[in-house]
Amino acid sequence: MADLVDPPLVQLLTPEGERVEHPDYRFDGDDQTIAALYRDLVLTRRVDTEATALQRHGELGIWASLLGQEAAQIGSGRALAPQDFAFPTYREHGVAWCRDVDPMALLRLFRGTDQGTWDPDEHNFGLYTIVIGAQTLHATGYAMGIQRDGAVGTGEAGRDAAVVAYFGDGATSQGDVNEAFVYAAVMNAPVVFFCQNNQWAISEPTTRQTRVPLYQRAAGFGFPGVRVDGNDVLAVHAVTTEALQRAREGSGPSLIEAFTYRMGAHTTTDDPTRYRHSDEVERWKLRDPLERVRAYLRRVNAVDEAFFTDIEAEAEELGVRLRAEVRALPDPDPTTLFGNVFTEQTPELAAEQEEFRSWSASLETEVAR
Amino acid sequence: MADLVDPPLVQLLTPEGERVEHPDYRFDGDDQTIAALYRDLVLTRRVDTEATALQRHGELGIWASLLGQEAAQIGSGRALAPQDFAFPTYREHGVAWCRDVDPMALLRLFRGTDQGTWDPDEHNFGLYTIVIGAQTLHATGYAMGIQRDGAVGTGEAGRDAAVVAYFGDGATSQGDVNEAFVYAAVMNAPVVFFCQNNQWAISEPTTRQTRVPLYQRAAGFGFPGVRVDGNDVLAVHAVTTEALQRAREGSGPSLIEAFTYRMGAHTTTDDPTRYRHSDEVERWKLRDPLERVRAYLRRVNAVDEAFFTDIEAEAEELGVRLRAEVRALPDPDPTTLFGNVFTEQTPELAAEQEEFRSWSASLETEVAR
Amino acid sequence: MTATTMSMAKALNAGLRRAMDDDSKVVLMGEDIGRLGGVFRITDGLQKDFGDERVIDTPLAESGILGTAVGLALRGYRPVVEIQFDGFVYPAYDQIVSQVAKYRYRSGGRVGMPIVIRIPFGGGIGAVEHHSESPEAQFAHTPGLKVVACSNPRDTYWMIQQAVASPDPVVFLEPKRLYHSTKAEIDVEATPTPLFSSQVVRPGTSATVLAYGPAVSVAMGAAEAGLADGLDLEVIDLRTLSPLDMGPVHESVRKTGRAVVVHEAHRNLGMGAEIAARISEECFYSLEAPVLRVGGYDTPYPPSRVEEAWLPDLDRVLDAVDRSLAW
Amino acid sequence: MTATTMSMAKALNAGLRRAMDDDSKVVLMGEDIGRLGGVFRITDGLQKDFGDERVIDTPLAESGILGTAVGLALRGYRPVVEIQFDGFVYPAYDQIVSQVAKYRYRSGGRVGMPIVIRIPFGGGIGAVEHHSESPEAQFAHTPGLKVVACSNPRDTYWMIQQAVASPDPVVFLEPKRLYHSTKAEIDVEATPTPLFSSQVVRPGTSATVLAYGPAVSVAMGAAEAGLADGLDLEVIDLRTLSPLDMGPVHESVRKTGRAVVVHEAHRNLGMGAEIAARISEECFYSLEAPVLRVGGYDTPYPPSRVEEAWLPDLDRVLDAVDRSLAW
Ligand SMILES: Cc1ncc(C[n+]2csc(CCOP(=O)(O)OP(=O)(O)O)c2C)c(N)n1
Ligand SMILES: Cc1ncc(C[n+]2csc(CCOP(=O)(O)OP(=O)(O)O)c2C)c(N)n1
Ligand SMILES: [Mg+2]
Ligand SMILES: [Mg+2]
Repeated sequence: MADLVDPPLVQLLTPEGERVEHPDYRFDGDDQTIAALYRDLVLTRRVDTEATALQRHGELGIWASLLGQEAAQIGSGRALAPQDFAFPTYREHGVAWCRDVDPMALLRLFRGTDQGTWDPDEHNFGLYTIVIGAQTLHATGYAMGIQRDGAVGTGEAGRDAAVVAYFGDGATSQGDVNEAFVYAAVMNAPVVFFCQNNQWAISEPTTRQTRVPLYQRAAGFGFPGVRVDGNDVLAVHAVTTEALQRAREGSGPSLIEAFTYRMGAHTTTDDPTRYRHSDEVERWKLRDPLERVRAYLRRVNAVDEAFFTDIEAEAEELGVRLRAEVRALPDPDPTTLFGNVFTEQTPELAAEQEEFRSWSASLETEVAR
Repeated sequence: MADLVDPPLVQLLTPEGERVEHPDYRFDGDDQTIAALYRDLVLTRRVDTEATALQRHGELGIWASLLGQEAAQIGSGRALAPQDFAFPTYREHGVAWCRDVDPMALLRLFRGTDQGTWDPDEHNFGLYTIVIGAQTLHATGYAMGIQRDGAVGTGEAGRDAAVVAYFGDGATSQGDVNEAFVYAAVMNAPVVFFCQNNQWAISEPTTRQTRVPLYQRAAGFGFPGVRVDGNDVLAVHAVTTEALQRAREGSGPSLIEAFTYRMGAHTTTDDPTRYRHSDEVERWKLRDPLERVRAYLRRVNAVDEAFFTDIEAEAEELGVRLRAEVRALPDPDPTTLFGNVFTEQTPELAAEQEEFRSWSASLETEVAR
Repeated sequence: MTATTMSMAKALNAGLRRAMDDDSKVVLMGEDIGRLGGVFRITDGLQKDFGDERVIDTPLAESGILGTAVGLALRGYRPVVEIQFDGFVYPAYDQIVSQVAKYRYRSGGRVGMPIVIRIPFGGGIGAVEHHSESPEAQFAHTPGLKVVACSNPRDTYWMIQQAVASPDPVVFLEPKRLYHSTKAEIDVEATPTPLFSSQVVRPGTSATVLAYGPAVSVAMGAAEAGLADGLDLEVIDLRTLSPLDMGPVHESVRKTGRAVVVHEAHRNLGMGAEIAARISEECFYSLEAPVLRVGGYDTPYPPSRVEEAWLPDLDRVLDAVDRSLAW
Repeated sequence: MTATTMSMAKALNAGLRRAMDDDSKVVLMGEDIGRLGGVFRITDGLQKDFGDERVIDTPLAESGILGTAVGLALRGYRPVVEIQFDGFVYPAYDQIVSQVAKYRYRSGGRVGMPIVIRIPFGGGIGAVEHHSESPEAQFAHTPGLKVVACSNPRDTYWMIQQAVASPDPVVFLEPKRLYHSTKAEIDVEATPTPLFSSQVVRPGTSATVLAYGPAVSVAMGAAEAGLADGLDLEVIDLRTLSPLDMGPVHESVRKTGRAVVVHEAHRNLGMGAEIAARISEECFYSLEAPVLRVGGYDTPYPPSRVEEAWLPDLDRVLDAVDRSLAW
């Protein structure tokens, strides 16, 4: 299966932190932008490690770690214009970060106090979606809405918009994802399909989903596909920027395969030692998405040492805040169970709520006795 | 959308009835084989026109005509070895013919007396499938069964088997069809995906399903795709023979796009004048799948005139038989409604059947009174 | 009064047209609904008048239709989706029950799904497999979906507009065999009955017959025929299946003491089960007989040449009424 | 007697192993069931012992799993399919209800579908969305499918083998929260109870409590707790949901005069509706009170930090029993 690994991969920053040229793509920011991306990477990783720790302490029900995928998420997330819209899976904590969603919103969801309560319209960031692939169709439909709003190909700055749909390597097998490709192609919808190929779908390696590289799927549906080093935040940023621009201009969909690696378990309930070798993980550690940016910033003296210690302090502070806030989260009031099923509560639900309320009250009386 | 029509198309017999060479494919039969194919084409068309007429006379509930697609179906159907298995849609009357399914079995289904009662195992021909695309997964699973039976790549004559899955251009948009591509590729299953692109999915032209030629879809899943002149029975036969052989040998799936045309309405309930121009139909008439074979047989003097008149007589006889047998078909006995839901009737169903029986009896008594 | 005579198909067409005129965010989506006007011609002429951005011939993929409808709704549109036939809603089932139905709840009420899912349902048209299903119970069992069924042109004209105006997702069931069968005068300036309400369509005293969709005409036919036997049946058109509007039902059963529910869906776990359970609970002491159910049998939908034996008809309804009266 | 002590998870594993030993045509299919042994480890070690041709890690596509299972069945195999969590069965819904369920009927009995669809179902494990659904009513409403639910390790060991041996498709519901909670001694040489039968698991006289799957322990807990209030509840484990085995149920209700049905699925159109309707019809004159239903509320499954309030518990069961007794 050499060709699953071997085809050329867009890279602009080597694992050693050296910048390299690519004929088609270039990163359009300066060193300060790179420093800002570095901060995003570090803080996102901190959210993640903090969440994993909180889960171990029983404060979260479960957590899906993005460890190793920070560059894929920050690189693409920071390529989004404010008017663009992103549809995540359940692992896009880095993209949520770029869309200014408070990490507490994610932690509440994984703690089990709610099912996602940020306002998608406020952040242009959809709700987390657990049913694999479903959100790729939502993204395509949203992009069709953008077309109907006349917000494609006008050339007016800040008006033309695009959508990015995140999904994993495993998701590419789902009917929904392929239907999204069909719809997007036929409608010429302004949507970027962003596949994080982290090599695993729980315990199944990518070879259980495809026998050719995933980016090649796009051509058969009639739009371009590209494979990018998903651990290279500059390359991901460059490739995503280009694809979004294409979409906003009215040139239609495209597929990005961000070749990356899930460094941790699938979720905190998973035990990857059952199905993969630790040397694979060790090999990927050498391609850590944060290390290479740090190495670059140091090498070119873009920042001083205080920059790094400041970020560490900021991360520490963030960790402390999240820990404290998560621990303080109250469980939801059970009577809220009966709201929000419909815009207005139906008489049936009102009756169930009343039944629940009077029954709970009777229990309390009984206990009090 | 020039590229939907223009890419090279495997052709071995021109609409004028001249044989042409192709670098990759050749028809491996002699003129007697071609004459036999001609007979299939004529008789299949006769089944079809007879059925359309029967529907007009109220003898069938509905009929899905294959008019114009005879070469695609006979060419592929005759490429099947006895041990191969075919999974049809609702329009593969020509393939049914090749698998020795009595046309009466099809007519009973479209009359509404049953839902398909040939024995799939006896004919190696699955039941008609109306839910678009569903059968492509059945075909892939069946091919996985062939693999597990060790009937792939042994080289033993008559042992290695393959499956062909029929579907239309519209079906390519369904999740199921794309999932079948995924499974077949990953499993390297011995299945040939045979898409009859008849240019229309009811009223929607192929451009509503794709913006690139359909045969190209295959490459993105990791297997070969080819577009063949679907109105050229020799080319279809050659291309299908090759794909089946590939599959039997263990080289995995492939996709054939038979570029053809639905000359008639989608079904007898459809009115194509609402959505397509008659000049399109006229243009395709020039590429009639039967005419070119007749022209060839005449040109090379492969057969005498009696050959043609004999076939006409045979067709006439077939028509007469079908007409008579359809008209004589009794409606099913309503009590059979309650059988075959499970292997053994459940007490619940037995009770429903009894309820039905006694109630019907009471009605009759009442009427008799 | 501005009255027009319309079939149910025409009423749907006119209702959709009016909804599209009223709100530019309303878009129609489905297979063959544009140029062809749908296989039942419900959307006839709408693409011509509103353009193909608002009347979308979709690719042949139902999960895609519903999934993109969710996205359009998130962008502020109000998609009205046509499923070509009942049996083809299942590829979209996941998007309907896991996405459309749950979005408002999971988003803490922030995000609504004003989507209408139109499904021509039921049998009796002599079709092949998968064209005669009655999937309503499955949707009614799913919290977050509203489910309604129309039974006559006048109701239909209003119900479709009310469904499109609803901020919640509505599964809108259309009895396909009645599309072109009867016409009614419709006053397009009238004040319609609320969408989520049941209605007594024939008052009576002997027993209560509950029906919806295509079964309403069967029930009415039974009531007519019953007159000869001295029966005076009360018929209720349920109209809304989720939420159920049990007020008029309980009132009627308290009066008649007997109830028969009629629908084409399989009896086992059909709407009749829920209705029987609720009536038994609410009217326990009023019932002179158990609630009886007349439904499609618990077999797959049969071949069309025998479907009339499978489908509930007026004789089976009257038989159930007789059994109830003899209890 | 050759007894072994097993959890429900282990009983499933052992039962599947025995079924695979008995019949080389049995193949297992699903996501992560091979190398990993499934996310619940039900198939632990089976790929190692039977090879990856018989224990297939499928691509991540449920319609694909069921659709290829249909094809394997047509080729003479007996696929046992694992759906990773209840909420992920819906992408396969079309293949299940339109293909698996109908094949025998439409083929005039010629072609069977000996497929088992294993679904870990129900809540109470602190999971995120889509991991705690109870979809049984939708399958039970579909003719052509058999539906069973196990509730304890001993039954489970036999039921899974009986399901695999069944010539008809079986939706096999496993209460995931009980997988590892209790152990039982299993005599692997015993003669098992027939698959499609209900069983009185606790005889009593005050009222009949009907349950299946995870609700059986809730019902048993209620019966224990009820003793203190002088209640002697009869508990029936339904085991089979389609077909229903109403014989023992009717017998019990004729004796007690009262029935309460308990399940996690939404109450509206849940199994309780059908059971209530049937009991009311068959035991009309024996009932001292209407059949009452304790179910999941008619909202989407809630966030896990509040799920215990949503799920039926012994207090809600006893409350329903009290209401029944006070009727
Ligand atoms: C429809 C559906 N089937 C199964 C699952 C269970 N499941 C959750 S994550 C996952 C693997 C996803 O793999 P991939 O798409 O590669 O994303 P990753 O988790 O690696 O980010 C599976 C099978 C699900 N959530 N939805
Ligand atoms: C899942 C599903 N959706 C919709 C339909 C209704 N329908 C029947 S045939 C058809 C068009 C099929 O087009 P294509 O696949 O090109 O095959 P053709 O009829 O042209 O042979 C449609 C939409 C169906 N049978 N199944
Ligand atoms: Mg992955
Ligand atoms: Mg076609």
